[in-house]
Amino acid sequence: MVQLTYEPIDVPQLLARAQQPEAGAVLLFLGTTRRFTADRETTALRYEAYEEMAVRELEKLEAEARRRWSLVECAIVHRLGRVPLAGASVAVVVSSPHRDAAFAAGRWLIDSLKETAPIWKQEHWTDGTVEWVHPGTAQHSKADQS
Amino acid sequence: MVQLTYEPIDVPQLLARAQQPEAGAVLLFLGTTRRFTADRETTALRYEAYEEMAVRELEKLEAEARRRWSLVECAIVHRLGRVPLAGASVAVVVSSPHRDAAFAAGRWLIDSLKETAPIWKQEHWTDGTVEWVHPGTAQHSKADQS
Amino acid sequence: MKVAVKLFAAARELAGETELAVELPDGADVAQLRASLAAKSPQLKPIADRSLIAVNSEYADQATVIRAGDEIALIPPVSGG
Amino acid sequence: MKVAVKLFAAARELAGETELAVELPDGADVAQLRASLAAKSPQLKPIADRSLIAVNSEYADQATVIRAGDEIALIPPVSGG
Repeated sequence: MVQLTYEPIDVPQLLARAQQPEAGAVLLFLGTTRRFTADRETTALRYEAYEEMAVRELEKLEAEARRRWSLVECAIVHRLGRVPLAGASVAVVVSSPHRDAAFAAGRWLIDSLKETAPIWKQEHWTDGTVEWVHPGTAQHSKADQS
Repeated sequence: MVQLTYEPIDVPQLLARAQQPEAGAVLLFLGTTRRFTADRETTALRYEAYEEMAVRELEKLEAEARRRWSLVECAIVHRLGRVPLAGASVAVVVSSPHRDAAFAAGRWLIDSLKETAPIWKQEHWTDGTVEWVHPGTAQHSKADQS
Repeated sequence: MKVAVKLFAAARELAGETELAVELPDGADVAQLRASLAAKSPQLKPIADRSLIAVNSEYADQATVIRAGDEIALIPPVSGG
Repeated sequence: MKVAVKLFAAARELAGETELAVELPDGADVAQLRASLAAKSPQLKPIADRSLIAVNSEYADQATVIRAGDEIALIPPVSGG
């Protein structure tokens, strides 16, 4: 299941989907809005997506993860619009009979999403400046990972 | 935070603890009661612990994880007594500024817990038999992992 | 043929538009689209040089041929997650 | 001295008790405790041979010396998680 949403991500519902009798391991990863990046302070993040394409890219990631690992459930949800401090911008939930697959698939999904999904983050700093994060451009040359 | 409980694990509360502004990554692992082990079918698991010692061992794991990785929150909760199909017997929740630490700490915690915590699982099979799982003994010589 | 190129994030703000119309010869490929885009909107260059092009919601390469009616987008370096 | 050894899981069920009282000489170590336990409760052997001994909630080795009042437990191979 993949979804883009402008609302807070409903994590309990995602976990309920993943906790199936065929699974023995459930892994959830949340990317959340962090206050500090180096010494700069964030008030919120704002996310924008090329929505039709992002959904297709996330669907490809789900399909590839299900091909590579034995998964019971696989869900990827990305929030768009404003995400406040400590709020979750992305949730990846996978369940599998054994934990090796859950950890490997969860890690691969979030890494791949960050590489390929056409989604962009805008930093809102406490000094009032606002900047789009485009790794590798002058627009944003700082290392960025969460 | 470490806890043993005879009630269902309160996962939303654990996630709320972990979602702090200083974190950018939250990782949750749940070990859940799986229906099938090879071709045998389970109706439920029952867990027993040497409780005082289990709490101490889990506290050592939390301390060691916090020493090895930069963690904002680290919580380990193990349920005891009967855990029905798809129910969570264990929850590990860690949060950290970046995701490498969250994945590494989460994986290390569940692997280490399974090696050292004095907690035992009893399989209740659909054929009515009941057996304690003691890996490496005649009592239970099957490979066991979740 | 005329194609509309969707813009996002910093590219959208640099151009001040959500789409840019570009005139292309029939049978043009992505490389030609990039050249036309650069000529039409030089202020996009710092981002466009680092961006990918998507055709019909798929990442395209330089040789991908563009057809009238294709949905084209400029994809700056992504930062979701 | 007399010490009580806590039993869990299959060991508890094999012994039919949650604790076994064992008589040890003063200054006995874990190796001597294991020998006394085997003599007292041979039906535990298949599990006890694969078990660890905890003294005061810490895993002990064969040379750990036992003192009167210590809390002793037989820890069969664990399977939590």
